[in-house]
Amino acid sequence: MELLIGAGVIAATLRLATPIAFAALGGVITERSGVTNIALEGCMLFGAFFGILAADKTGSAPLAVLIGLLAGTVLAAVHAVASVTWRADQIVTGMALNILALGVTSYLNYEIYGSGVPSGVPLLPALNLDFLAGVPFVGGVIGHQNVLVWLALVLVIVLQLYMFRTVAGLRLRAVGEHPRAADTVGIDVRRTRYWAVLASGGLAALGGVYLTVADTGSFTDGLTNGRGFIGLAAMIFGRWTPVGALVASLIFGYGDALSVSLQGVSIGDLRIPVQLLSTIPYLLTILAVAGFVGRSRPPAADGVPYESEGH
Amino acid sequence: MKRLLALAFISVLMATNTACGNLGGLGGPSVKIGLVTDVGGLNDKGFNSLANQGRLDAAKDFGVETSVTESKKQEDYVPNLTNYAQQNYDLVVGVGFLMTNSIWKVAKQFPNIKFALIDGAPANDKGDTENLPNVANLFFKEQEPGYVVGVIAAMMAKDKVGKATHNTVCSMGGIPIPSVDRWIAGYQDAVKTISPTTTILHGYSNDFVDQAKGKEVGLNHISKGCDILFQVAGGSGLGYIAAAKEKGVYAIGVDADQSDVAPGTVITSALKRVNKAVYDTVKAVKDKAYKAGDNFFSATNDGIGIGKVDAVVPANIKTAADQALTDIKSGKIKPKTEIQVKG
Amino acid sequence: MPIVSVLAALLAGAVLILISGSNPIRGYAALLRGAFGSPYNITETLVIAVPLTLAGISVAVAFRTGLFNIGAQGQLLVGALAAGWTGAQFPELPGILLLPLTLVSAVLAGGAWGAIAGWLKAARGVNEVITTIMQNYTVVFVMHWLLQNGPMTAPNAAGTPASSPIGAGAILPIIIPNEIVPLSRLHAGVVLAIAAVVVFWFLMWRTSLGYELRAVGLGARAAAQAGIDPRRRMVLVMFIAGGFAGLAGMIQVSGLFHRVFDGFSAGFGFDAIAVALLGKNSPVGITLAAVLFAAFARGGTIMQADAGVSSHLVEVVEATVLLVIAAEAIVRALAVRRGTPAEALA
Amino acid sequence: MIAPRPERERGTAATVVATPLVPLLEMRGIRKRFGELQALDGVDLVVNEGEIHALVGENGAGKTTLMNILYGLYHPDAGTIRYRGREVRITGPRDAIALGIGMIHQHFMLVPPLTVAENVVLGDERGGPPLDTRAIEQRVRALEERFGIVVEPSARIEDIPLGLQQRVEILKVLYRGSELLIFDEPTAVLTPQEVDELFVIVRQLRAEGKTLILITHKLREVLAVTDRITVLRQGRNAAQLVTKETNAAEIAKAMVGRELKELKARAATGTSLPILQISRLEALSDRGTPALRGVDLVVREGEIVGVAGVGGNGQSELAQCILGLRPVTEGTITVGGADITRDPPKRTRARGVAYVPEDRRVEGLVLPFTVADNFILGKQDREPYARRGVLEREAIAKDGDRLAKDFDVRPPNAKVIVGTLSGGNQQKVVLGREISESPRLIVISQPTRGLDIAATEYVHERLLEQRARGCGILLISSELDEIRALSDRIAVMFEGRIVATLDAADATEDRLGLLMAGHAEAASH
Repeated sequence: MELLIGAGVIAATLRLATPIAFAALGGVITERSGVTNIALEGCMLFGAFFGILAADKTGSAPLAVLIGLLAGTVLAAVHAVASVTWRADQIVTGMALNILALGVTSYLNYEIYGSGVPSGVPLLPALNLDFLAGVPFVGGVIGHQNVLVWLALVLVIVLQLYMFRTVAGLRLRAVGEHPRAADTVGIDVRRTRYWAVLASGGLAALGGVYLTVADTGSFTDGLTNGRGFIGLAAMIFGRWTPVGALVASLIFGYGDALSVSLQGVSIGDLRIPVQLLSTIPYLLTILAVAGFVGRSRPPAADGVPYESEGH
Repeated sequence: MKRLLALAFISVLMATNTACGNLGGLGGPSVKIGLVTDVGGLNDKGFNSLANQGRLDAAKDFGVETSVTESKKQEDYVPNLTNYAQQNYDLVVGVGFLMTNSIWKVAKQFPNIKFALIDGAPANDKGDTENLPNVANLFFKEQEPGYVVGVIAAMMAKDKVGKATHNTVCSMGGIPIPSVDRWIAGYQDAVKTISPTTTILHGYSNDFVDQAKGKEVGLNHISKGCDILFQVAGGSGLGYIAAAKEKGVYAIGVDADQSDVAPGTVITSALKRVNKAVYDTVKAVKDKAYKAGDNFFSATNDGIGIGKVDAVVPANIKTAADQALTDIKSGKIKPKTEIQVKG
Repeated sequence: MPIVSVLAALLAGAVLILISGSNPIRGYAALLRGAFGSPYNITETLVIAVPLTLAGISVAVAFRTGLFNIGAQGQLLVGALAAGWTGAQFPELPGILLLPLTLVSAVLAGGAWGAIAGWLKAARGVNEVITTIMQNYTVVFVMHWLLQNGPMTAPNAAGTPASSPIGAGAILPIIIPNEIVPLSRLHAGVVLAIAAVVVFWFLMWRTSLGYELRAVGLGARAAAQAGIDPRRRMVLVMFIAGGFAGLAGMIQVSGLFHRVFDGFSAGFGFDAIAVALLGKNSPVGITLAAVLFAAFARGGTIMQADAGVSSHLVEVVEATVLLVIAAEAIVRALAVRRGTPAEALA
Repeated sequence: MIAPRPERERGTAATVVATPLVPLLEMRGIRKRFGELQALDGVDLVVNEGEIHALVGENGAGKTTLMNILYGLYHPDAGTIRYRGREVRITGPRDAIALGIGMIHQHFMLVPPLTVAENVVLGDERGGPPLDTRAIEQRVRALEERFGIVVEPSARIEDIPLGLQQRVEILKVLYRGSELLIFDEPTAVLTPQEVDELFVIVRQLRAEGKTLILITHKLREVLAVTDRITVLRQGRNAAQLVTKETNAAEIAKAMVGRELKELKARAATGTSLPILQISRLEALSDRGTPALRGVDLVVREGEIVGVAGVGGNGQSELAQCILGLRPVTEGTITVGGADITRDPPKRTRARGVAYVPEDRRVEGLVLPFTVADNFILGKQDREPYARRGVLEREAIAKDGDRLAKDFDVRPPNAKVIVGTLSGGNQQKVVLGREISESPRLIVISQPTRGLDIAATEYVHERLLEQRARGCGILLISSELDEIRALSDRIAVMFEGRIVATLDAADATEDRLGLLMAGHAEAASH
C-alpha cells in the first residue's frame, strides 16, 4: 500500500508532474488562442539549458528562472512569427524549432562545459513547511516541495482564473474559437495570438528550468526527454483547461512515480521487469483518457492561421 | 514541390563541382585517426566523451590528425565507419557494443585499415563473435573499479562514517545489460564480502539521458535508508547524484572522475579509462605496435581505477581501497561479473 | 523566391559555422559531398530515405483522413519487432515463403498497433495524438524488455541488446552489385518503398476506399451522410498507416540489420511528420522531402567528419532551412487562394 | 455582360439624392475586384440620417461586399467614403466601430461557447482585468430594457435559437453606441412573428434616431419597413428608389433585369401509398437533451410535405434520424414498408432515400473535391463508378460532365473544385447527385438558403418534377413562402413535436406563424 499511495509516492508524483504541467499550461494558453505549439519540447529545452547556464554564470537562482523563461519566450517568438505572421504550417514550424532547440542547446552545452558539468550552481530551494512536519501524510507530501512545484500549482489557479474570469481571458478564448468574430469587434487577433504563443514558450521553459535549476542542477543533451510532448497530451487530456491539464499531469506523474516505487517488487514469484514498469505512466494515461475523459473538443480555430480579409 | 526539386538539383550540381579536388588540403601529418561515436553523442558524460578525450589527447601529444563523427542513428554506423576507411584513415575507432556487427562488416571490406572497438568485438551476421586481423577489441573489466568503490562504500556503511548512518548502500544502472551490470556486480561483490550485514538496494532509470528519472530512483533509494549511491547511467546518473546532494548523502561517480559534479557529495569515482584505451591504441598504431583481437583494460594496465577520494573518507578506508586495487591487479581478488542483488 | 530564402537560411548557417570556428564553404561542400558526392554516398542517402518515405506515407495517409499520426515511430518499431521475430523463428524457410511472411507479419503488427489508436478514437473519442504519443513510449520500453536479456534476445548476444539474426530467406538482397558501387548497402527495400509510394497513390486516388478516406478527411460530415462511416474509416486508416510504418520497420530489419537492435531507427517516425507535411501529403512530395531529409542526415554527418562542423550546428542549419521552406510554401499557397472569389462572396 | 442601366432609373436616383441635408453616409465609385471577378464596379450608396435604407439585389450583386468595405473588412480598390460629410478611411472594424458604424452579420459573429452577455461586451468590456460577470449581465439587461430586446444574458450562445442569436448581434451593435446599423439579410432565419418583432425593433431604432441599412432580397420586407432603396445588380447601381413611390414588380425587375416566372400550377399527383412513415419518434440532441419527443409523420408518393418551424425545434434532428445519422431512442421509421429505424445511412440510401442537407458546404459537399467527385459521393464503391474497389475515372468524368450539363452547373466543367462555385451552383451539384438516382423519397432541408432568385426557381422546378414523377418529398424550410408554394401538406414543428399538420390550402401565414410559436390551439381555428 505504501508503494501505491504512500506519502513518498505522492510527493514524487508532484515532482514528476511539475515539468509536464508547465508545458501543458503553455499548451493550453496557446491553443486557446488558436495556435498549436508543438515546439513546447524545444522551449522547455531552452529553459532548461539557459536556466542552468544563467544560474552558473550569475550565481543567482531567481535570475536563472527569469533568463530561462526569456529563452523559451524567444524561441516561441520565432514560432509566433512563422505561424501567426507568415501563416506557416504550425506543425512543421514546431518540429523545426524542436530540432533547432536540440541543436543549439547541445552545441552550447558542449562548447561551454565540454564533457563536464557545472558545479556549485545555486539551485531553487524547497519550501520547508516545518509546521506540517507532524501532520502524517500531508507533511510528507507537501512539506518539502520545491518553490517551482508551488509556482506550478499557483499558476494553474492563476491561469484558470485568467482564462475564465478576466476580460483578457475572455478575449483569448474568443480569438481561439472564432477569430473573425473577435476581429469584427476590434480585438487584435494577431496580437492576442502573439502574446499567447510567447506565454506558452515561457511557461514550457519554466518546466525546463524546473528540471535543471530546481531538480537536478545540471544539463545533459535532450534531458527533457519528450516531456513537452507529454505536456501536449496532458493539455488535450485536460480538455484545454489549466486545472484539467494539472489533473492530467498528476495522473501521468503518478504513473511515473509508480514505475520507480514498484521497482524490485514481486507479485508472488512474478517479478515485473523494470522495463515494463516504465510503461506504467503511458498506459495509465491511455486508460485514464479512454475510461474517464473520452471525447474532447479543441478550440474551434485551433491550428488554423487567421487571415483578416481583403488585405 | 518545385522548391524541393530545385534544391535537390542545386545540391547535385554543387556536389559534383566540389566532389573532386577537395581533400587535397589534407595531407600533412602521416597518421589520421577517425572516431565514430554511438548514438549517445559526444556530450554523453560517458564513454563517448571519454573516447573523444583520448582522441584529443592523442592529437595533441602525437601530432596526428583526428576527426570525429557523431552517429545520430544506428543506421549511421556503417557509413560513418566507411567514410573514414574510404579516405584511408590509419585508425578508425568505434564506440560501443551496438557497433559489433557494423565494424565487422566494414573492417572485412577494408583489410588494410586498422579498426578499434570500445566495449565490443566484431560480430558476424550470425551474431557470433569473429575476430578480425584488423580490429582491436578494447574491453574493460568494469567489475574491477566497481569492486574498489564497493570497498569504500561497504566500509563507510559498516563504520557509519559521516552521513552514512543507515548501513545501506545502493546503486542504479541505466539499463539492465551486462556492460552496465558488471560495474554493479563488482560493487555488490565488495559490499557482500566486506560487510555482509549491509543492506544493498539496486534499481534502473531505464534511460541514459533523463536526469529527473535518475533523481527519482535516487530519492526512492534514500527514502529506504540508502546513504551511499553508485550510478552507472550516463546523464541519468547525474540525477541520481543530484538526489544524494539534495538529501545530504554520498554518491559515487562513474566512467570519468565526477568529483567536481558535486564536491562533498561524490566521495569517489569508478574510472573506466576509455580515453587511455583510445590514446594507447593511437600510440600503438603510430609505433606499429597495434594489436588486433582482445585488448583488456583492467587494473593491471591502469585501464581502470578510482578517482579522487573525498576528504570525508577516512584514511583506513582509502588504504583498504588501494589494497583492493592492488589485490585485483595481482589476481588475489577476482570480482564477480553477475549481479547478486537485483532490487 | 524559394531558392533565395533557402540560400538565406544557408547563409545564416554559414555565419554560425564561421563563428564556431569552422570553414563554412568546406562545411557545405562536405554536406553536399556526404549526401550526393559519390555513388556510395548517394546510396547511403537513399538507404535513409527509404524508411523516411514509408513513415512519411504513414503520417500522410492519416493526415489525408483527418487524423494526426504521431505514432509512426512506434508502429515502425512494432513492425521491426514482428519482422525480426518472424524472420528468426523460421530460419529454414525458403525466401519465397519467408520474405512475404516477414513482410506480412510486420505490416499486420504495425497496422494492429496503429489501429488501436484509431479504435480508441472511434469507440471512446480518445484523441489520437494522446494515444500515439503514449504508444511510442510504450513500444520503446517493451523493446528494451524484449531485447535486454529478454524474451527476444539472441543467445549469443554477448551483452548487445539484439535479437537473433533472421533467416537468409527473410533478407532483402542488395540491389547494386559490389562491382558498380563497392560496399553499397542499397537493398531491395528501396524497390518496396517505391512500390509503397505507388500503392499509396493508387490507394488514395484510384480506389473507392481512398476516395472515402479523402472524403472523410476533407468533409467528415458530408461523407457520413453519404453513407461513409467515418469511425470505421478511422480504424481502417490507422491500420493502413501503421502498416506502412510497420513495413518501414521490416525493411530496416530485412534490408539493413538482419536482426533487431534495441533502440534502432530512432527518430524516423518524428522526421516523418515533417516529411509528410513538407511533401504536402502527396506521393511525389513525400519522396522528395524524404530524400531532402536523408541528404541532410547523411550530409550533416560527413560535414562533421570532414569539415569539423559540430553535428549540432548541422541541426541548427537544417531547422532553419525547414522553417524557411515551411513558411514559404504556406505564404505562396495563401497568395494563390486569396485570388478566389468564392469565399469573399459567400 | 452587364446590362445597361435604364435612363429612367438614373433620373429617379438623381431626384431622390437631392435632399437638403448632408447625407450621413456617402459611398462613391466603389470598386472591388476578387481575382477574375469584378465584384463592385463603381457603386454609389447614399444614406440619410434617420432613415431605413434598403440595399437590395440578388446574391452576388455585391451587397455584402459593399457593406464589408464599409465595415472595414475589405479594402476597396477605388472610391471614396464620406461619413457625416467628412472623407474617412476605414481600415478595419475598429475604425468602423469608432465612427459609429455597426454590423449585424448574416453569419453571426458570435462565439458559441460564450454567454450572451459575454458576446455583447466582447472587445469593449468596460472594466477588468477581472471579468465582472454580474456587472456585465446587468449592463446588458439594462440595454435590453432600453431597446425592448429580450434575451437571457447568462445563456450560452450555442444553447439558444438563431432568432435570439440575432438579437444578440443587434445588442452587440447597440452596446457600442452605433448610429448606423447594417443588417445583413436579417430575416433569413426568422419566423414570420420573429420578422414582425424584428421590424418593431427596427422602427423603434429609427425612432431613437438611428440610421439603418437593411440588406435583403425579400421585396415584401423592403416595402414593409424601409424608406429608400438602392438596388444593385452585378456589381453596379441598378436603381435608386423611394419606397413609397415604387412597387414590388419595379424593384424585382431592377434586381433581376427581367420579369419573374410564375410557378406552374400543380396537378394533384399524390397517391394514397405512404412512402415514409414515422411514428412516436424520439431522439436526443448533440448535447444529450431530448430533441424529438414523439414525432408522427407520413409522406406519400407524389406528395410534398413541408415541415415548418423555427430553426432548432428538431427539424435537423428529424432529417438526421430518417437518414440514420442520429440514433433513434424510441419509435420507428419505415420507408416503403421496410423498417429503417436502426439502419445506417448507407442502407437507408440503398432503399431509395435521397438527402439534401441544410448546410451544403459542410454536410452536402466535400468542398476541395471536384464537381465530378462530388457527384459520386456515396456511389464511389458501385458500378459504374468503381469495379472491384477501383475507381473508373472515365465513367466518373463522363457522368460528371453529363450531370453538370443536365443540372446547369456553371461553369459546366466537372473538373472544377466545388468550393469555388457559387452557392446556387453548389446546390445544383448536391441536388443533381441526389435526384439522378431516381429516389423514392427526398429529404431536403433549407433547399434555397442563400440562393439567388434564378437558382431558387431552378431548385423549385426540379422538386416539382420529382413530385410529378411520384417521388415523396419531405421539405424542411424556414422560408414560409417556399413551404407554402411547394407543399401539399404542411407539418409544423415546435419543441420536438409536430404540433399540427395542415393542408396547404388551410395554411395561412398567420396560422403557421402562431403554430410555429407554440400556440397549438391555432390549428383548431
